[in-house]
Amino acid sequence: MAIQDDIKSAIAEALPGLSCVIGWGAGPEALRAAPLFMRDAADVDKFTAGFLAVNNPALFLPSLKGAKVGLVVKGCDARSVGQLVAENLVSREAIHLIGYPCRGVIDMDKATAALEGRCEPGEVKGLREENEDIVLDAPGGEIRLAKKDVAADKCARCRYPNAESADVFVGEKAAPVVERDDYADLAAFENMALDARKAFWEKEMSRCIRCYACRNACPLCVCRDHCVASSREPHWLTQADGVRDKLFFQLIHATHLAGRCTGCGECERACPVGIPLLTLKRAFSRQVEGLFGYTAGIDRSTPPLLTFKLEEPAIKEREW
Amino acid sequence: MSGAAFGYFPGCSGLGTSLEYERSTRAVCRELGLTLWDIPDWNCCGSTPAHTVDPVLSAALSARVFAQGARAGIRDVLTPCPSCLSNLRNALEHMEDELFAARVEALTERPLEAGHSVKSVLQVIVEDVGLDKVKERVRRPLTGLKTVPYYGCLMTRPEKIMRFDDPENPQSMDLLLQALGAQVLPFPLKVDCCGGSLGIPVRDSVPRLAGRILELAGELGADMVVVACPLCQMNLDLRQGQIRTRGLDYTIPVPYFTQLMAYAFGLGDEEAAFKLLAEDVAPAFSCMRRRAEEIKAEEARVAALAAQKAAARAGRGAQSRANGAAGGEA
Amino acid sequence: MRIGVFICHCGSNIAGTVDCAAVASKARAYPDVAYSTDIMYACAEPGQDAIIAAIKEHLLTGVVVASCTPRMHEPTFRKTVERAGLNRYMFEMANIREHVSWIGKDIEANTNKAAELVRMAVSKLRLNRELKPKSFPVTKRLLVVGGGVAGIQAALDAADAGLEVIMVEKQPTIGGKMAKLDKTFPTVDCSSCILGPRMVDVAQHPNITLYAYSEVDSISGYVGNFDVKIRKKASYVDWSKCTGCGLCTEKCPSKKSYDRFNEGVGPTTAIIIPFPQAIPKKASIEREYCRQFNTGKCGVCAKVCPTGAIDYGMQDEFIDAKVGGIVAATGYDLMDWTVYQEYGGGRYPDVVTSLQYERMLSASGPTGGHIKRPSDGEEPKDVVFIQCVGSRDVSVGRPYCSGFCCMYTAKQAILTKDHIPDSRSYVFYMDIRSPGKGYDEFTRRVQEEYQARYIRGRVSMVYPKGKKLIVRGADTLMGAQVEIEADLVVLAVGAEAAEGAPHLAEKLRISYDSYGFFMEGHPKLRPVETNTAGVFLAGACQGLKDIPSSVAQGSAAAAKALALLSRDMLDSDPQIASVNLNRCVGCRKCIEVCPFKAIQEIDLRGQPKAEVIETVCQGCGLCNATCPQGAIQLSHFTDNQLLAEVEALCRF
Amino acid sequence: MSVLKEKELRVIGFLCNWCSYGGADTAGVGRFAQPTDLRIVRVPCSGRINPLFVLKALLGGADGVLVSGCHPRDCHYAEGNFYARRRLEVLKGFLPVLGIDPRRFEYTWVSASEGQRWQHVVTTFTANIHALGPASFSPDAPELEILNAAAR
Repeated sequence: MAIQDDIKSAIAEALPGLSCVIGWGAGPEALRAAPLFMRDAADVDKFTAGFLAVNNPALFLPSLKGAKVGLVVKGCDARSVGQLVAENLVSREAIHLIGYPCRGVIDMDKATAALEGRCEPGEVKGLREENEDIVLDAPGGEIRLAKKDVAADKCARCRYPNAESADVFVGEKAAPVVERDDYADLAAFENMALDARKAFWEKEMSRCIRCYACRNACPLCVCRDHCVASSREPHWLTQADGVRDKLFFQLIHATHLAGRCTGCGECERACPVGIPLLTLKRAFSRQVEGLFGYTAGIDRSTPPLLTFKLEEPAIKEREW
Repeated sequence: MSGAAFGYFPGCSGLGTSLEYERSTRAVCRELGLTLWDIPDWNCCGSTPAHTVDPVLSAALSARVFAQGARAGIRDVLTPCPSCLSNLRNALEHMEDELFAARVEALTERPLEAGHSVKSVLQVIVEDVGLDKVKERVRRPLTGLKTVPYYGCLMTRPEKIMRFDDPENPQSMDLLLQALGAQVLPFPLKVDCCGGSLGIPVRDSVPRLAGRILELAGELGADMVVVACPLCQMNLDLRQGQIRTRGLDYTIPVPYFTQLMAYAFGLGDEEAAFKLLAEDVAPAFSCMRRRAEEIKAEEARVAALAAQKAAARAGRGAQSRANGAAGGEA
Repeated sequence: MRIGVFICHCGSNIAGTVDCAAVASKARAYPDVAYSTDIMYACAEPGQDAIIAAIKEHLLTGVVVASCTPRMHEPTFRKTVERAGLNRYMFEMANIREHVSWIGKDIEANTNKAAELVRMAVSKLRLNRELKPKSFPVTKRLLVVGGGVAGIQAALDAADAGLEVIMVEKQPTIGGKMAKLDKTFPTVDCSSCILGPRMVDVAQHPNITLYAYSEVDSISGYVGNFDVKIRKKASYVDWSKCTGCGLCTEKCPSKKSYDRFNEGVGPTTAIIIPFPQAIPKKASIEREYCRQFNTGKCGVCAKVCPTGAIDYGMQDEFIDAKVGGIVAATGYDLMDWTVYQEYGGGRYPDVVTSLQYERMLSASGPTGGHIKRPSDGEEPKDVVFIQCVGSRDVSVGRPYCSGFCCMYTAKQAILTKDHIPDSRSYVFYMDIRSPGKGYDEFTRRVQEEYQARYIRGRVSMVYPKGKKLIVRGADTLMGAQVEIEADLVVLAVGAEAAEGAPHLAEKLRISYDSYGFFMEGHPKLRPVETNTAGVFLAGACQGLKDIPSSVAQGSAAAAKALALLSRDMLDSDPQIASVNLNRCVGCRKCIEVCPFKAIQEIDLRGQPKAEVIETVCQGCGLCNATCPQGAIQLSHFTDNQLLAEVEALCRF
Repeated sequence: MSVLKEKELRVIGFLCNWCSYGGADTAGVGRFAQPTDLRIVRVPCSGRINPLFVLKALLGGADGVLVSGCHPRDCHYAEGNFYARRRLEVLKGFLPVLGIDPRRFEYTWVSASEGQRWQHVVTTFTANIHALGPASFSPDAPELEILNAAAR
């Protein structure tokens, strides 16, 4: 793949000035890539981009403060970086961004479902991309799948496929999939009656095992070891194994991300029991975009909940 | 708002004492493109005789008017009479109270749906049609006519029922008369009481109260007192003889604003219907014409003077230019 | 923890609709409650003594009093528990009077609600920590905003006591409304004779710095250390050179300016000295009337000024000042009475306001003290006074009584008779409100000695007829309509808070009511204090009042300011934010939102952390609500304390 | 601890100390009768209110939550209510996704002088909550355990 080689050259070129460059390399299975920390030319050889480049490398930034690092980023990854920069959580000068046009990434749940009855995902030996399809090297022969059928949901509403803020951009820019996010998924969810929505969350959250993988995968969860989930001062949550505390943790997470979440979907992807966590975060994002016209990770202004206007044209206060 | 249509409620006086208001209103509305549909089988609005003794009965009478309108597909009602307007409005207002509405509907035996409205002819002409449109229609401007507008007590009050113009110092008729070309004198008693229907039980009240209005109008030098209410008109016009016996020493005609509109629009005598007034308008109109001549003459004089001056300036300019040229040559 | 609970009866104020004994008995079951009782008056001496005794007897470590609002007696009870040896913050109040007994009569519901409020207070108290105040130095300087009689009194009293005072006055002269008055009631002594010397005192006092024709531009800081920015408006006359000779005002060719000081009674020049006794006696140019500014051609004043003081290029100037306390004394203005179309709405020249009439009566006024009709300059014989024009009138949105109009109208009726002995005065009134020393006697004298005809009723209409004004009103005592042919009509126009008062309130961070009057700390017990520490009120800005009351409040405000600023150090409120450095990740969000710049970033072993500047923090808790990991907590209102209150109320 | 059965619903108020708590006091001093449902948590400033307190209350069984602060521009701390306005407005629009009727949460501004307005706000809000009825949001309530068991 020519573009892959171009990215590799860009990494190799930048590497001398950087402590490392984070990208993607081979994972435990052929369908799963893993984050790759590249420090020398041998590491760079292991780099792969493309449909399997799922992980958001921005996740590692806050813990790598102090040394200049390089990141290979998709459009959505770059938004996370942008938001971290806007909040002064990382310094833009300490980051070297290598962008490339992203044409979607895989959703393993969908892939697993697509392979149902044909083979286990772990049995796939290799994958190659052919335009709008992926071709899998499976035990029973090649399996061809349309990318759009197995791509992550977020890719279908991608407004920013290219890392616009990249220091180096490799390849031709991809066209946005949509011009604006209409939050049709939320609207569909809200077709359910209020009581049904409640019941939905009660049922979904009952599966939660409080592993906090959602939190740990979130590039904007910067509290890390100081998360209120495990704090007594303040004591927002008990350790009781009840739906209420589990749901409340998700509300804390979503509230802390209000006006900040870039919708990268890592929380939902990381959830081992498949709770649709991004829905909660997108409900906040819809509010913030509607009220303040703010798109997290794109706008360079102060995040809207950390500032105010004397007159708020979009807020219609209720008359009493 | 041309081409608008209203249900028309003439009120009892429209068929009797204020025929001239009725006729001129219809004519003027037609000229301004307002369609009037008569409310079929209308009845008394419930004013004075009913509302002084039984508010429910009074509202029921009004409610029946709206219900009759509704049957003919009419929701927006227009009436020339401020007293009818007041009572119709009050009925709608009071019927927002469910208990009251139930009592009314027990009498009318039919429920009144929401969404009815009623406005005065004056309000519709000034606010909906607009004075620009009125000005366009003027064929015979009332230049030289000195008028005082008299609104009466009900046209703008109580403020929260009538919701029209300033309650104490209304301007709509002033502006309307100006649009017709008339001169409008500031009239402090424009919303004073004329005696209203009190003239029946307390005979003396009308000559005293109406007299005060006419007296001030005369002192200000008005040719006419222009009115918008049939009862006011009757008190000021029909009873002027009575008032004169108590010291008023002149006569003054009291037309409706619609009559002056009809005249200014160049409509016929039948439609302006000045003949139906008690006090003759002819002297006032001849005053107007004389003054109009004077105004015209004065304007001509001023124009001539201005032209003369301009010519002189031009002459001087030419001369000085000539001088300058001459100097240059020298 | 051993908690004592005291349920106050407040006489029958609480006990009338709350079963206090039942609440006390329920409270015994709450966690950590070691003692619970009901008590007749908790705030009275026996009540406080009983609390102290119980603390000692039952070894209590925390106290809950359920009584009135903490805005009233929290300081009282904090002192009580302190006297018993507890830290003053080991105390909570449950408001079972204003929020329970006074707003409903259902004893069952009230008792249940009171018990729940006590439970909330106990839940919170269990998490209270001992807090100790820090002290900080005080700037011993007072700012007085407004140079009317109340402000003058406050400034002089404070300055006489040795305090430095800065006075800021919006107009080019101090003196306020009182300087416009001819005489004062009920003594009918000359207003400028009693005010004038006090104005001079302000100008000459070594401790007072006067900024006239100036406004407060911004205020930051807090009690003891306010930073004030004063805008000195451009007067286009260099006051350091102006001697107040008045030559410029004589020669100024624009003679059609609105005369602000004289309420528009007669015109004035574009360059003015408001009145002969003005302090400071300096000229200023009203730009909108000045030919130099409007046409670029004139310059007469600059030519004639013997000291070369005129400066057409002058700009607004800003002065920064540090003060420890602030007295607001911004007074009142008359409402816009032209909404009264029935009185002509301003169309009839011979209908004037009471303040315009004062200027006509004044010997130094534009008519030289001769009462003249504005229309034709003739002397009126029949003068009608209409009271409550914009007072006690819901229809124009002014339901309150302006308070002083009855009295000044009586005074004006007396002065009318003095000026024109063959005149007749008529006063239309609603009620005569004259509660004051010698006041009612005064209103009686005007009727009996001066034959003013008092007519109890409202005026429905004023209209011109020939040279006369017809005043038509009701005489409700006679049950008849009256009509009076007047030569002049004087309206006792209702007063409202001075223009711009709400803006100043926002700068001072004090509350104001819907008419712009500033809110006092407590209507009975803290009438000149506000809920913002270090800000005091004097005069009509707090609510309409006459001269003696304004002067009394001026002195009272000065006394309060002196009590505050007599101390070298002030205790800071320890209910402020603090950072748990272990939990802080240095994200700077708290620094971003803090309205007081009270949080700074520090470096802790190479890690950025937040730190609260204790003397600057005001304790709003915005940072606490902003910090995602709860690393910054507002003492006494921590997350855990508020969560405890919420949980006390939750069903699950 | 609970509200009076059949009579009251669980209504929790968060009020800033300087304006709205004072307004509620003013209403009390004026003896303006109000429903008894509301329980008030006093906070220094509406800016102190973390939206999570509101969510905690709603998840904890509150049928309605009312927040009231100083009118915009009148904040005792200059800016707190400006932040509160944004955060609470964002929260209000978030509630429906959880299945919580957004009318169960309101925020408003009442000054210390507005006793009558406070009475109006409390009366209206409480009436609205009674019209909505008890909140059915009760995760971990016994019947839900059954529901969850069924779902499993």
